[in-house]
Amino acid sequence: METFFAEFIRWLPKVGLSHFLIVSAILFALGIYGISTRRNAIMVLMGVELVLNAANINFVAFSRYGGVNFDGQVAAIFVIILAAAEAAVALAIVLNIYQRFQTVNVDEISTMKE
Amino acid sequence: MELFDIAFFVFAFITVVSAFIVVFSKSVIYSAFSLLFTFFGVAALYVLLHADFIAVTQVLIYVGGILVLMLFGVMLTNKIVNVELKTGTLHTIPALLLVSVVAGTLGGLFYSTWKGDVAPPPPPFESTTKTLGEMLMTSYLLPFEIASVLLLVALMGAAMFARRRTKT
Amino acid sequence: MSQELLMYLSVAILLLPLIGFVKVIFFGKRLPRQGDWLETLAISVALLLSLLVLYQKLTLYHAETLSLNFTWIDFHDVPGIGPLKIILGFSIDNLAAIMLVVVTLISTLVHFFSIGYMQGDVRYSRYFAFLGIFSFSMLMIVLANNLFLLYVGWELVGLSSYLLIGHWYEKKSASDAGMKAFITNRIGDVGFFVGIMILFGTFHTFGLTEIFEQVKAGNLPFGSEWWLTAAGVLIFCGAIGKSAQFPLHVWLPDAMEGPTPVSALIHAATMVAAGVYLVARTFPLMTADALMVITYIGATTAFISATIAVAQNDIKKVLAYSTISQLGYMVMGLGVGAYSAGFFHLVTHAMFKAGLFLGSGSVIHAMHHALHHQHDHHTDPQDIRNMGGLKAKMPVTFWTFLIFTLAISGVPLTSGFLSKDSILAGTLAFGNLTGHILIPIVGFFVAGLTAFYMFRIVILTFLGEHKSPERFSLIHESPKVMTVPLMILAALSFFFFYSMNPLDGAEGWISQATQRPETVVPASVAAASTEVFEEAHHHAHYTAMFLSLAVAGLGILIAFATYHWKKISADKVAENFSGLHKFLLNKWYFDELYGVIAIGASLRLTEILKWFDNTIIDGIVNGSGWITKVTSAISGWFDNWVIDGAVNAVAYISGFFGIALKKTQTGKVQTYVALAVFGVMVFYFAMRLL
Amino acid sequence: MEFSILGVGALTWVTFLPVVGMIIVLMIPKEQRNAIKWSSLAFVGLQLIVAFALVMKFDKGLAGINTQEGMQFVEKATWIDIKSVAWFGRIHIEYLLGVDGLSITMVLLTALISFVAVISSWTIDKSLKGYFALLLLLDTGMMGVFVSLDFFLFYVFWEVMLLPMYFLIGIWGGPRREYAAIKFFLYTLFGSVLMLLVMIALYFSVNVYIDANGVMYSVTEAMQRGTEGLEKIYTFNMLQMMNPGNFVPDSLLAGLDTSWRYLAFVGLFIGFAIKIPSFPFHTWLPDAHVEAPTPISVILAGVLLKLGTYGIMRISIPIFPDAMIHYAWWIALLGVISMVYGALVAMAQTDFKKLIAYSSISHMGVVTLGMASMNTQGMTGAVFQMFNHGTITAMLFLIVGVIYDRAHTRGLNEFGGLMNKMPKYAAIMSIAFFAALGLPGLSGFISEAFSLLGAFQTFRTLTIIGAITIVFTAGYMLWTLQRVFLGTLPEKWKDLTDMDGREMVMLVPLAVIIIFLGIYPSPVLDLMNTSLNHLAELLHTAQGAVMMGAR
Repeated sequence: METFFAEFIRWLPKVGLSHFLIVSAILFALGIYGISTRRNAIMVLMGVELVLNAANINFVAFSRYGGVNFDGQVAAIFVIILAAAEAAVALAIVLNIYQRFQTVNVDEISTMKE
Repeated sequence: MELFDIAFFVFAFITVVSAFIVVFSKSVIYSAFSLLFTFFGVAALYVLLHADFIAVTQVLIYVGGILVLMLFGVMLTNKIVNVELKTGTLHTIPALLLVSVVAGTLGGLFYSTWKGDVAPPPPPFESTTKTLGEMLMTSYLLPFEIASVLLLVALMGAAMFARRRTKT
Repeated sequence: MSQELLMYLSVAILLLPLIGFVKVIFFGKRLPRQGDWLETLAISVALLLSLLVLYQKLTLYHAETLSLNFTWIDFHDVPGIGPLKIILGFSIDNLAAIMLVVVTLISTLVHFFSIGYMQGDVRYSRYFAFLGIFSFSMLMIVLANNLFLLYVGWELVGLSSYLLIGHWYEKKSASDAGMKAFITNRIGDVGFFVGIMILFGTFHTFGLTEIFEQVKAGNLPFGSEWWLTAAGVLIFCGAIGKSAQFPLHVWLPDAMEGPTPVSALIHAATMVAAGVYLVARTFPLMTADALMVITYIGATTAFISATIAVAQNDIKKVLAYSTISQLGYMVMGLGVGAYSAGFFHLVTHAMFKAGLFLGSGSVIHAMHHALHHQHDHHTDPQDIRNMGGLKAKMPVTFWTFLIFTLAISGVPLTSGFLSKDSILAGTLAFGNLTGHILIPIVGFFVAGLTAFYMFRIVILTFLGEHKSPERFSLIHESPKVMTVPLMILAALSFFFFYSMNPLDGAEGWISQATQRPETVVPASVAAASTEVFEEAHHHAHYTAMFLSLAVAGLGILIAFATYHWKKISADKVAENFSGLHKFLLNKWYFDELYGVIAIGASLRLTEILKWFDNTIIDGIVNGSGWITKVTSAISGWFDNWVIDGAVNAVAYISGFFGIALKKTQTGKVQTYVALAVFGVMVFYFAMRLL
Repeated sequence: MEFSILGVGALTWVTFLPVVGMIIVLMIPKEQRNAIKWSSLAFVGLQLIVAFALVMKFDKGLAGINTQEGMQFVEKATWIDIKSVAWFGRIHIEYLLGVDGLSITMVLLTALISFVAVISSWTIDKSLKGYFALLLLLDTGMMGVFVSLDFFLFYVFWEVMLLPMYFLIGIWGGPRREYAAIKFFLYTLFGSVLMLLVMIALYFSVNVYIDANGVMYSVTEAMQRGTEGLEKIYTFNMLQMMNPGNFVPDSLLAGLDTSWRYLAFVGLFIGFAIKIPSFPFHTWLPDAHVEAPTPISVILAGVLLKLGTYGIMRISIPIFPDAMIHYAWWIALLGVISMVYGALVAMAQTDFKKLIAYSSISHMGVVTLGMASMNTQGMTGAVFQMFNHGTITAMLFLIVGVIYDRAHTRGLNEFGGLMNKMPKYAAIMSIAFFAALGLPGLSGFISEAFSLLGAFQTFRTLTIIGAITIVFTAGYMLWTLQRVFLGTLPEKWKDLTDMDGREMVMLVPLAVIIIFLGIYPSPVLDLMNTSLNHLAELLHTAQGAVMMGAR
């Protein structure tokens, strides 16, 4: 335990790949929590964006530290593109749902069950 | 502690804190605006990773596009007059449990695989835009084209969905 | 007159009746008098042209053969053969020229006779049309210079014969007789056709002249003399059918179901003689063996039919058998080598036999009218036992009939004497040369029988008392249109039309014009050469003459003794030899025999084959279908219970789990997300542990 | 020789005009019965006119059979071209049409019989539209088989024909129609399967070269020209299959007189023999005929049966001349058995249609025998017999149809004495019957005579046995005539009427053709002569090659 903390203190200020990954992990976990707990569909979407951003950070970070290629960055671009498309369609769906059910609370919209 | 490290911690802090606010705020509007900060923070992290093009794209698309879209969504789905922008949360306990499992797993993963940080390669002091552009036009041409078609489809699909139905 | 013109004239002769036929069959009903005059006119013109052609031919081109050929089908360059053309054509030699006149003459007379005889018939116009098609096809046989056209004409006369025999087709017996005639002829025709196939297969031509040349050059069919003999015999098969030779003679008596003028034309004078004509045409091809077959067939026919004729009571049946017998004579004559004698007999026989039939037609016509008047539909107008004493009522018919009878019996001064005597001399010569003495014996015996049965009908029909006075009073002589042809034919039955010497026909112009052609077959298989035969023939002439006079006289004497003077009781003789009498009365049981072996057997065979087809072959087909069905049923059961069972079990199990897992489907997004994440975790740990 | 109308080749016109007609018929509302009938008639009429034009323009001097230069009105286009499919290689299938002396007569016959069949379909009542559509489709299938020179195309048309026939019998037929239709279908399908197998075996045995423009070169041609720029492919082209030089060495069907070639020949022969139909494969025919409606019987007997013998002469003989020589005697034997057997079984029938069906078997036996003779006269007889049998039997079935329409029975023993009641009918029927029994002066005689004359040069004994058939044929034909026309009229047929105008229109032209060709057959014989000489030559050469091989 002692060595762990000592190492941790030594490691912390030297920013490297792990730091980015940890930020990404935190964002991911928060995103998951947001998706799971929010009633409002738009808030759920925000959670999704967080998760996507977490993934993107990973891509870019690995691209920087993993080797000298840009494949990770390209993947990140595609993720962004996907996110944009997803946001557009998802919001359209939300609007549609709102028109039909007069609510955007996901727990009230469970017609998919059976 | 160099400037790079300080910058990282600052932006990492901004990102994580605003993300917390996004998730835990009761108000949709608050959440949305915190998300703005998260996005900016992530963009700054990209800059630190020498991914200038991605960073700009992040700002343009997430902040300029997606977030605005979400705000529109918020406004369209809530009666502005009778502003009640608070949203409830659901079964927080199982969610917390789940998230802690996820977090624990990731942490465990770090711990078990960590062998000390490798030194970053010397940063290339040129814009990545040109390289990315070339890659998109050569080896990633097919996914690029598919992505463009996808965007088109999404555009039309979204327009189609969002259209207010005349009486059905 | 040039050769070409003569040929064109002959073709015109050929086509005239055909044109008549076409006109009458299509427009006959609308023409005045139903078009009988049109057809009669056509054939009369043909007769005049024929006489002209004959005269020109004999005077200008006595020894030549005129021909007119045309390419009918061109096969171009045939592999293995070279250029091949099917050339058909007509030609006129003395034989054909004489035959032309005979056919057109008899045909014309029969046309005139028919105008009277067929008066008021329901199918009057059709009748004349068919006479036209018959004349056309008969003339085609006469004119053809190749086997193909011969065969065509051959079948077409068969067709017209069929149509005319079945003229009164409402009667079952008539239509049966037509069919019998056609089919029996066809049997002979198969042989004829196979003969043609043999010759064509080797020489690739139908032309008779070309075939003769090839054979003469030493090319034999399939390189063997055996095939040459076979070809000859097979071609003769055609003659067997058409000329009603044994064993295919059975159709001719039945053919008497047709109208009597038709019997006179087709079944006495012309068509049936076509077989003889065919043998004469192909004579050079015949080997000694083939001629031997021909001789024996002819002799057998002559003998069998003469014996049958003795016992018959129907006037036309007697004449029919007499025809067969005389045809056997001609065939026998040709077979023994007395070529011109055989053909000469054909001509003279055509005249007097046509006369006999027309005479009998006249009698039947009268009888029929009398019976009709009496409303008697049971008495047979053709049965000689119902007649008698008609001489008084029908003098013209009687006298002409008597002349014809004398001619057929071979009494001097008649044409029949000349020709018959010549044939008999031939048989004697043949017997001397080859040692087959049965042939002349049969010849003379039949001559005697002929005289006997012919006088039997003359006596029973015209002499004595009529059986029913009432009917007798109703009988009248036939009209002029019927008696004039009889008189013409009677005149033609005297010797002076044929030969200036009443005792020797060989000096007559017909015999001189139709000299026996030289054989073309190799010497090793040829019959006695012409010189040798003529020598023997000449030698036998006087013997034959006296012998034939003796047997004819004997025959006539017995006939008078039996039927006129009643010295011998016919009934008693019949009783004493009742077995033989029955045998002859039933025509040697040929019909019954054929009924059993040919018709019965083939009908039985067809039934068996039908059963075979429906049961065995179809059974195999249906059986394999059934097996397939059973197999499919089994595999269907397997499918339902085993394979489907397995599938259903899978489905059931999935369903079970599905129901169990359904609970997790809350319809809430969060649950799904949580599960997804949870799943990722599970995967991760699974990967770690493995 | 080129012959195109409005830029489209005449053979394509003659083949696909009925399909155009079918589409138009399908667009007409089904209440407009007359419009359907008349437009069908118009299209088969046009087809007949085109067929006549083809015959007029036909060059009698060209042989065809196994050379594309000898084929006339050739139309060629790439139909299917799939580049390199794994081990299968490049698949290149051509739309290759062309006629020679062998097929031109059949093209004319098909057009003629289809025309007559449409006229005789006037009395069809039940779902008219579907009927005519199927009839026209059938027409295209038949025509396509006669004009295609690519085995694959041939096979496609062969199968296209099968389906409409099945429905035409199965829907518009008599009481046992389902049984008859399924029997027909299974029989022919069985044959098709064998054909398909042989076709595939041939495909993988024959190589040709092809350049970038799709021009095909045989192996020899390619060797002379040099193979640069050429691709070696397998082919379905029949004409290339007939060139022994194109066979891949050591492939299944290469060589001469090998047992695989014999086997392939037998397979093809059975496939075609079912269509003829030859003796042991014939039992579908009587059932199909009895149940089929009159026009379908007419097409079945008039055209479909010819496909079998045509296939043998078009495909089997030129591709496998050695096997043909080897099996000629057996084929002739089957022909003779069919002749005798068909005639004898026909004699035992009491059903009018069944009788004629069996007579068809007998007459097609003549074709088989003539074909097996392997010489010009015999094969000329055979092809001419195909044409004549088409016209004569079509007439016979129409005749049965005429009486059936009036009396609603086909029992021969129920009639009698109709001659007086129906004179026109009697005249026409007599012509048809006498033509069928081979009376000289009518076309059937000439073809039968030449078939037998030719066959006799090759098989003496068999031909003599076969010749006996003409007696049996005369027997049952005359017996039938007697049972229908002669004798006295039964009471129940007192009010039968004679033929009407429509019936005369369909029967009289056929009768005229029969009489004309009976007297002067050259117009038709000349069409086929050069081709058949060439085919005989081919067999002749093959015989030489076989004998050389044996030595």
